[in-house]
Amino acid sequence: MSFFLPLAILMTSLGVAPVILMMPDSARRLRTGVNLAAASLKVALVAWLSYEVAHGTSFDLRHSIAQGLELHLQADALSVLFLALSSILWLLTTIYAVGYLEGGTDRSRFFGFFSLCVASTVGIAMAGNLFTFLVFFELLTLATWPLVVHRGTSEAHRAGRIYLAYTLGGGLALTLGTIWLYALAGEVAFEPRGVLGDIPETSPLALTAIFVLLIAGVGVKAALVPLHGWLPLSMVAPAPVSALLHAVAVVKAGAFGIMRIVYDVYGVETVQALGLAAPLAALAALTILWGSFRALTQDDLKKRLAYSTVSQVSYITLGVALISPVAAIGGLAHLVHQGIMKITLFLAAGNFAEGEGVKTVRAMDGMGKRMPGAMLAFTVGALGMIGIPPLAGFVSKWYLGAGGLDAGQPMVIALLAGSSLLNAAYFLPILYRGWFCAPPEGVTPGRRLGWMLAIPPATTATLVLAAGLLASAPFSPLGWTRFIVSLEYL
Amino acid sequence: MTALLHSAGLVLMIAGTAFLAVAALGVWRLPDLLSRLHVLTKADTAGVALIALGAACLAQSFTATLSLLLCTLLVALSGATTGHLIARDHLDFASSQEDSP
Amino acid sequence: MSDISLIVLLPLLAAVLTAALPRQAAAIGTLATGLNAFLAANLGRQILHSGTVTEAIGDWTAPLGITFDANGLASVMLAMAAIVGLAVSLQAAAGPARAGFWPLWMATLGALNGLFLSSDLFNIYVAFEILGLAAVGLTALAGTRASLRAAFDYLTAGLVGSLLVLLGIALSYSVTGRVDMEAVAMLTQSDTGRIALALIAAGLVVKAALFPLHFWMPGAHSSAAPAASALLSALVVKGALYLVLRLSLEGGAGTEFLRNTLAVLGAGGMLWGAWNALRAERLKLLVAHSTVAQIGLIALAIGVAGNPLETGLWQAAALLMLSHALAKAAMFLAVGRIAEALGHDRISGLNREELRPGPAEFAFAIAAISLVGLPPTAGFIGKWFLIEGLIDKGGIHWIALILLGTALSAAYLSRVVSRCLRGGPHVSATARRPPWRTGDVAALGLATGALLLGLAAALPISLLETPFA
Amino acid sequence: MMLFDSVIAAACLGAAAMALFARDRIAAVAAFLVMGLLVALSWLRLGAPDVALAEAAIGAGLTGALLLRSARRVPKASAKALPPAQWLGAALLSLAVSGAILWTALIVETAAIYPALVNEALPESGVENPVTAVLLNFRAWDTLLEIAVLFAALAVIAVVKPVHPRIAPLGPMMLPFARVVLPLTIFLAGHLLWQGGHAPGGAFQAGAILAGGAIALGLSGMVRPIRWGRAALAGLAILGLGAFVVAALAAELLTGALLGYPAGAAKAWILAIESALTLSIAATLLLLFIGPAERH
Amino acid sequence: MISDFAFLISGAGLICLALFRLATSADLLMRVLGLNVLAIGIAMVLLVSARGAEGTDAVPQAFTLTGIVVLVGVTAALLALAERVAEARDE
Repeated sequence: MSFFLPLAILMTSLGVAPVILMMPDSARRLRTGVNLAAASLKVALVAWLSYEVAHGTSFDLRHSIAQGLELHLQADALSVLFLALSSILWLLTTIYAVGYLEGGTDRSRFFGFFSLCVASTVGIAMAGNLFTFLVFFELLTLATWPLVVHRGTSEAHRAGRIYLAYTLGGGLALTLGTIWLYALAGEVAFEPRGVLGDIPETSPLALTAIFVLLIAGVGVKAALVPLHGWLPLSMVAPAPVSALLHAVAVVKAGAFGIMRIVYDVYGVETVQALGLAAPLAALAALTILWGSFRALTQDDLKKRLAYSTVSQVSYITLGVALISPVAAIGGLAHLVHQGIMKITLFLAAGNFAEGEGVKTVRAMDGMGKRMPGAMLAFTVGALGMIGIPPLAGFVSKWYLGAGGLDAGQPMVIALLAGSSLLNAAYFLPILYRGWFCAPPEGVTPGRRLGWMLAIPPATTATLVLAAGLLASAPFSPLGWTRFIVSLEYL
Repeated sequence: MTALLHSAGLVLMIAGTAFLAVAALGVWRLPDLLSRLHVLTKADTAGVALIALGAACLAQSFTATLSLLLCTLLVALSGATTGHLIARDHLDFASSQEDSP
Repeated sequence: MSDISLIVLLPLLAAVLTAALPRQAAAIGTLATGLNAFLAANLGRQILHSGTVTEAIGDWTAPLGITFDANGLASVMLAMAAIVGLAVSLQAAAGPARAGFWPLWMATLGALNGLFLSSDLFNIYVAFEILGLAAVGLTALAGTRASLRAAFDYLTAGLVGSLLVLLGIALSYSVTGRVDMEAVAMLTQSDTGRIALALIAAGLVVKAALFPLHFWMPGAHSSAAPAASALLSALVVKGALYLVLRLSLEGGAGTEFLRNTLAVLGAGGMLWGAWNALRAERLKLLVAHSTVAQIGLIALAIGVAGNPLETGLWQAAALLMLSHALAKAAMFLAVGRIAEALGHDRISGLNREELRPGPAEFAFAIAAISLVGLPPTAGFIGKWFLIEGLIDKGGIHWIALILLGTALSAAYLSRVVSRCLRGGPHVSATARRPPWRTGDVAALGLATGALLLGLAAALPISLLETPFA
Repeated sequence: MMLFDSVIAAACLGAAAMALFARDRIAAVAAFLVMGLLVALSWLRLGAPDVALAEAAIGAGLTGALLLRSARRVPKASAKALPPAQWLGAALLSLAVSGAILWTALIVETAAIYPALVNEALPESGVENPVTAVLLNFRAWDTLLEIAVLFAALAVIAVVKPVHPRIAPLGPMMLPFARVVLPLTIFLAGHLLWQGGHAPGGAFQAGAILAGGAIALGLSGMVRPIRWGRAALAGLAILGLGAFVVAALAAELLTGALLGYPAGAAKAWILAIESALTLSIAATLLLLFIGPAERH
Repeated sequence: MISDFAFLISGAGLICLALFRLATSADLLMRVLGLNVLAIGIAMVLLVSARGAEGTDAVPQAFTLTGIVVLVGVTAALLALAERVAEARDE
């Protein structure tokens, strides 16, 4: 039993991908049916898995490649958190994508690679050792690239090339780091307290170099400052891609990677002993500020959201880098909260573009009257991002601040306050234009959006509200992160 | 008896070699193809025959003599035919040169 | 009837039959390739079970007679030849019947099987000659002027390579008085022996198209028919590389100089091949130059592997050879199909209006993944062991070169794969997708095989680890 | 005898130099033929009569015929002057390699292990001539692959399909010459094949002589141009490899070892294989000259 | 044994001439000739080192014989290719 569930969860998207890829474009009904069935089956299986993990049953699936090298999938508390996030949001985004791509071309190819992406995020979540993590991490690169260039325009190909350059470069760094670590420490499995604590003889210099390589490799996808160039450019992809991938799957995989490396490979004490926690925190802080500043000046709606993602993801890295349980809770919770908030914003932005053809902030006047539903979802997401209570954003920022104090870093409070102000600075104008400005005369009302495009943003908006209000409930993201951190620290 | 055969063999071999030397000199000195061909076919056949005869005397075994005889026959036959063919080809080539320019 | 003798004789018998009965050639050829694959699998299982199998031909023992020793490495190579052969035979059987392909292909397979198994230098030389001739026949099969000229250069270079090997064998005879594989170990002791080894190695370098003696290869591999160039790039070149590895294995510590030169030449080949591939205009030329680069990588792997008696690092080179063979054959088959569908193989002209990317482009993309060496391919596992071994040995500059090579290969392959993902404005609404053909099935089968070989890498690795007799 | 050997050796070198550096191509081929015969003589002086026979029949005879046939049809390449650096480099390289070879072959004198092994194994090999024993018993696998090389060469030429003009008869005189030579070659080939067992000779030399006779036959135009014969000849040529492989498998069936002839009957097996090989080599060599596929 | 020395020199000389010619000539026929001369040179070196006390060792003789037969096969293929290349150039 213990190997069946992880395999089933993986196969619901990995097995489905080739089937969909082989389907002819015209088989629309069959493809949508298969897709939605697989997505909902995955959500059910993940729910069952989280119920089992909460009750302490352990799962693992091993496949040995060679002596000292094996693919290992396991389901621990941390992996279930990321699994839940990606599976739920995949279901919603699939519904949205089916509506969004109505009449588009190459849809089989799109949905095939779409489920391949989710398969790799599932693999990343459930990876039991650094090698498996690396395999699925590179698979994620390969699966996302065709989606970035899906539109086929030369601009899309240019963005694709840059995206590939960044991610493959990062992949090479991660590969080198992993192999180096395997050469030094043998099999590097993910254990709650970290593996490297008990390897005395390896020189700190080598460990630091490996740490830098690993973080650089994962940092590309986590969009840390010097390595974030690809994210704004890949906004040229269709809305569901930028929604699920560049707000949830890819960026979170990066953040999740940083978590695994700090918590489960090096262990919190070793990272602190090597003095790597402070620079990581500083880099995260720099990214937060840099992302917010750049977002201010962006007129294109999706680019502004992209830069806000760059800064928001670094909250998670900040939470991880501040070596304190409370900050860890904040960071982990933000992993989920930021995901649901950012996907709401992107789906809403997608609706604006599809419905009214509005792509820039200037053209947002009177959107409240033209598309009230989408605008309401956008507002909820935006307010959540700024950190207005009782929404999800506020909860994670609260814990991050408390963690900062606990870790003796009062500066964090100032940073959080400053960045919240910046968030407000680039989100509020949009809300103001949407609700308080009259729509420009002579604008023809856009086409009515089907239910497939309206329901997903509404659902995620309600999730944002629920995560905020019911934060204390055990099954809520916050409750689950407390359960994880208790394993990690105590 | 063997001494006599031995010396006769030597004499024949030397004569044969002399013929071949003349043939070589002829090829080197004579100006055009046909005269060279003339010298070659004549001297070669005679030279090789003499050497073969001398070797037969020296060898004193029947099978050796038989195979040497076969060699002489073949060399004579092929020498004559090849000489004739080259001469024919040369004449055809020469005549075609005359009437063409 | 032992497996070894059947593996070696079956292709030759099939060659005779396919030459005698041209109309049934495709059927006989595919049947023979299938049988050969079964025999190779059977031999592999036998070796896994009971270790290396040796067989003296005609019961005459080693120095006088010739012995076949089917060790782990040989059986992996046989399996490689069998798998690639099966896929290529499928495509050739279904594709346009080219007279003369089958006898040549069967002769190549027979020569390869004989080469992998034999442990006598002169016997290897004769097997090389058959390989060279049959490969030239395959190159000239295309019949175009370029392929004939390339075939002539290929045969001349091949013959010079073989004669250098023969010269090395002659000197090895005069130095050690024997020509079987044990002689290699004795050769490393004396200076004159090292000259003989150097000559043999030089001949092998020419035959393996390793940089800088690779000039004849890109022309030949790019002008040949697709099935033929798949065989040339994936298998024929491997014969010489396999032998270089055998020399390094037999010579042990003594062949250190050979390994160092190999590493340097390999590194040069990797960069030179990648640079040319980046500049290539035609698809087949790009793939041929990528072969030069990949051979460079394999030679580098053999070179830096160090003394095989101590480290198992040479197994990484064998794994790289296996994964390159599968991926390169899949890529050439896919290129053949793409050129057939588009009518040309210019890279710039890949995004044609009325043609949507078909299964062949998909196979090309998958093959590209394993050529670049991304997980979960066997290429990745090979590079993983190689870099891990290098970290233990402290060869930082080699690691940097390997990573640079990987990045370059990603660069020049993404040139083509990005065009395979064309869509949107580049494709008109009425564009149709090229229909499925067995050529695509063969290419896709091989490509996915290469991709998933990484997961199943435990099998070849355990084969490679069986101790030598 | 030392003088005789050094004269022959020098003559070989001289002929080779003429062949490689002659201006006119026919002169080059002629010099190559002379060199072939001189090399056959030097094999004789080096105590290798079997090889001398083969060299004369195949090396000088057949290769010469092939070269003459192609000499006129392959035009002189544009002699673009190579940069002096390349001439110098080539000279240095070739001198270095040959110097190394000379040095290696000269200073090293280790006794070869093969003579003892051959003498010890000769009685069981079923033949007295050690070369035939090695070729067809101890290392029969080499010979099988060698026949496969001929097969591959034939397959390549079948694919490349060069256009060979029908062999135009050389002239009336050729007919009587062929009438005398042909029976002689058949007789000689049979003799050599039989003699291979205990004295220099064997399948290769016999096959080459037969091929030579057939070419003389063709050149004399006695037989209508050999068109119907090609398919039969091709069949015969392929048969050699087929027969050898079948014999190898049959031997393994009987004795459990590939190419392991049954104890008493080694001589019979070898003779059977050799006769099949003679016919097949003769057919193959002839087809190499006249081209297996008819292409107008 | 002195007489073998002469053949060794000649063998090495043949190899040297052949390699030089191969490296410098672009003419197809000359290349074929060069390859043949190279092969003969190698055979000569091999047979000289095969000269033992009680006559020439049989195994290298077998090698040389095989080498000659292989050489004629490859030469025939080379010449066929050369002719087709020349013929294709005229078209």
